[in-house]
Amino acid sequence: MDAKTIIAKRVAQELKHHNLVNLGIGLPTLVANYIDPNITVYLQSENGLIGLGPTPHVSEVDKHLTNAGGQPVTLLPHGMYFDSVTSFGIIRGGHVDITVLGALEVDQEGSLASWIIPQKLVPGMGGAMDLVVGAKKVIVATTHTNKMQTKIKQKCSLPLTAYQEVNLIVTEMAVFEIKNKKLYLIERHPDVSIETIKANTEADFIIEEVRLMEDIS
Amino acid sequence: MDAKTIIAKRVAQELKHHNLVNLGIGLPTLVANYIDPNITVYLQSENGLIGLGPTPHVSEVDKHLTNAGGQPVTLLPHGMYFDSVTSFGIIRGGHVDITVLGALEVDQEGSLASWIIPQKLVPGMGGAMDLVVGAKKVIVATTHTNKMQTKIKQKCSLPLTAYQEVNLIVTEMAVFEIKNKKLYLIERHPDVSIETIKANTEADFIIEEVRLMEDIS
Amino acid sequence: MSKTIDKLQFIQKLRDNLTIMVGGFMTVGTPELLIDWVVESNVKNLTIICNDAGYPEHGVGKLIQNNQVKTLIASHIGLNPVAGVKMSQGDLEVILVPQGTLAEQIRAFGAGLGGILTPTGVNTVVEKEKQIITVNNTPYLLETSLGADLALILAHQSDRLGNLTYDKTARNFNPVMATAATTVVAVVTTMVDFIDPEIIVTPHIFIDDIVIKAGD
Amino acid sequence: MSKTIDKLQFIQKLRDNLTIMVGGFMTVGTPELLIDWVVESNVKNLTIICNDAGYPEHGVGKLIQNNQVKTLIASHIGLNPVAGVKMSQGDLEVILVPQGTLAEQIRAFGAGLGGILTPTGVNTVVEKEKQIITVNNTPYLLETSLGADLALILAHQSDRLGNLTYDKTARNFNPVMATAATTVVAVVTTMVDFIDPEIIVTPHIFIDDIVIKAGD
Repeated sequence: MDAKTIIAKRVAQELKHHNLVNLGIGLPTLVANYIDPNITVYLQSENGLIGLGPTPHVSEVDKHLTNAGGQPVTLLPHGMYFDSVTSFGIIRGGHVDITVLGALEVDQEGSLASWIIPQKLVPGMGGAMDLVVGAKKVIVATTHTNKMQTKIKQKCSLPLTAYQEVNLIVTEMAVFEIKNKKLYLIERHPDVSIETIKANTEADFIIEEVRLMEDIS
Repeated sequence: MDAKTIIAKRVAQELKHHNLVNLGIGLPTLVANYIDPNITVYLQSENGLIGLGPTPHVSEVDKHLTNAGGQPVTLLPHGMYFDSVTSFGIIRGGHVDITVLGALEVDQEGSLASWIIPQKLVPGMGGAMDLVVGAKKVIVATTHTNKMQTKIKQKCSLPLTAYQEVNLIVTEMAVFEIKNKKLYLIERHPDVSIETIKANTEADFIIEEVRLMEDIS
Repeated sequence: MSKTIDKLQFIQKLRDNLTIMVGGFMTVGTPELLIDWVVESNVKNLTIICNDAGYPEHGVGKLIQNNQVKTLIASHIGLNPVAGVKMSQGDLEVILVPQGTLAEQIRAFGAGLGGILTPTGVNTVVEKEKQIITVNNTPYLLETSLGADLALILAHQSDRLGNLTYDKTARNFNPVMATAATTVVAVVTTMVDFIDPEIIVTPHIFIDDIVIKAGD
Repeated sequence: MSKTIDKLQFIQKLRDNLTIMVGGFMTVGTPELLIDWVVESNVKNLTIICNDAGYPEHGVGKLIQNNQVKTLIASHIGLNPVAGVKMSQGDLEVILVPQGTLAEQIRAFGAGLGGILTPTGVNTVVEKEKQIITVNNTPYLLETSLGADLALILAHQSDRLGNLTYDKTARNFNPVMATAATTVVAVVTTMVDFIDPEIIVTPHIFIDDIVIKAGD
């Protein structure tokens, strides 16, 4: 299985019955494919809906119905539309249970950098800063490394999306939890040793009880 | 004609075609009866509607459709309902052209007292403070005196509703305009002399050109 | 899943010292049934946030009459002489707030804002003990956010998840209060299968419990 | 009375140096017709406030491509490489604002607030040159209100007075921008006689001019 699928499957296990969840663009979007069919999760899209449904058949695409990535989507029964003010009121007001985002860097204190590489890539923060500050639980879903460089840092070097707001980091190698500004390794991929994780991680992390990532294959 | 009718008729002349207008509880409500039938004025009620219509027949009273005084009303075609946040966004945001309010006292600098007499009457400010600060034009509609005491003061002695926000004062005797914190007598009732107005007014006012109040009988 | 609760389940949510927001404007849009149940529970020392004090026998006035309210945060109390008397006797603390400020403070809480800058109340007694912040040479009052333990609201239609619409001017403070309390209980007059996704005023994620009562 | 205007009447409202808000989210809900007319007018030195920079050939990207934009205030520009290039060449000033903050700043202007206190952006570059205000031991950024000379929005249905509804996620920034500009021009896809007073999203008092274009 590829790294992204492992990550998406593991993140999906964090979603509980009746949670309101915002999945970021890219990898986090894949999480929707692995939600336990026995639970109901409400997906919010910050451009203005709750009740995100599956991608429509090409014949049923509505140009006025997209997700926050601009891709055509559908609305599930009991879903609804609202404007950007309401959408970010929901987000900032702590009404989103879980937000899942990608990362350029994430650090051992739970700070996240995800929106700018100065002089190189300046896409902007979009809604990410509000989501990370506002959601009850912030999950970073990211490959452990990028071009052989770790993304799990002692301290982010890029401009921050938010300071000390991340609760959980899920990669294809490991799951880390941040508690009281400290990073704990809580799970590892069955095929990946703690030594390998250490070798691929710049951040200092605490090892107490390390379980195996389950049901990810 | 009684004082209230004179005042209501004169205030009605200030309303222009397509104005959005908020009429306060009591005397200001009477203004609606004298709006020029050749113009369209939109009446807002701060409890949540634009398009206030006439009082319903008793058989058509809807307990969920009232004005800000709690009295049964109707909604005109093209009217709409909204919540209190939207209602005061409209008010505070400068989208109301004219607000008409009563007064306990109003002074020569345009400050208004209308919501409390300490140790005696403490009804509260309701929406009046927002209306007086937010509306483009603030008209105070009040009898000139109360129990032989003038209401038009040099300086309000009661706690203020707002400081220096009133633009026009209409009484049964006179019309005053406030410009650059100075009070101008601009109209008098045909049966009331300037001397009588002076005798019934504590405020200092400037007399340049004084017209007669028209079409009030 | 059903969010529908009965009287017993509602009363179990009540306890002394709660801060409770109650929707309605001069009792139009006030969930009278829930207030009756709060009266019946006889919990004490409540802080009530409501547009007004209602009437002695209607709305939050019933809680004041029954000596359950320690503090009332409202924009006016003029229709409830009992509230005025209790206030002057020192039996009821009344905090008067401009109506638009009250709406914004509740909204701020629901939307995760620390507060808002309003021109309303500058140079009046409302500014007392508040921070004045000048932006572009205009002075504003910093009004901080206002939340509650419990919000009691009245809606019109609901679907089974708790998506809500409101009826005419009974809307008033109900939608914003639904965003600003730990637990939100809505009285609805009609339960329907589906509501048009374009006209839902309060998304179901804000609603914890529903009580159905036709005609309220 | 009719608020309906044509292309010539619209272009007469344009001039150099205007600040213009444009609705839409990645061009969903953007009034493309009005942007085409702004391109045709070739007015210069515009300040554009929009959720994003659109695409090079869509949305406000067309104005950037045509060198009409001096300053862009937006939450992201990632889908428009032309904007990125112009920014790095110094031909376009880009002010990046968190999306929720942008929405609140516009709302604050429309609602007569001087600003709002948001936790978003604290301890990031967003806080640069902004006042930090601490309420109940939590630091917030003071974000001031943001208005415009002109707002260009896309709606769905309108009645003849300009009461508006919106279509699905094409709603986004359109309703709030309708509250925050001196002149508001709405493209609507359908003109109807009446809209249910419970489902009107934007009251007519906010709308100055209407352009009807089916299918936009």
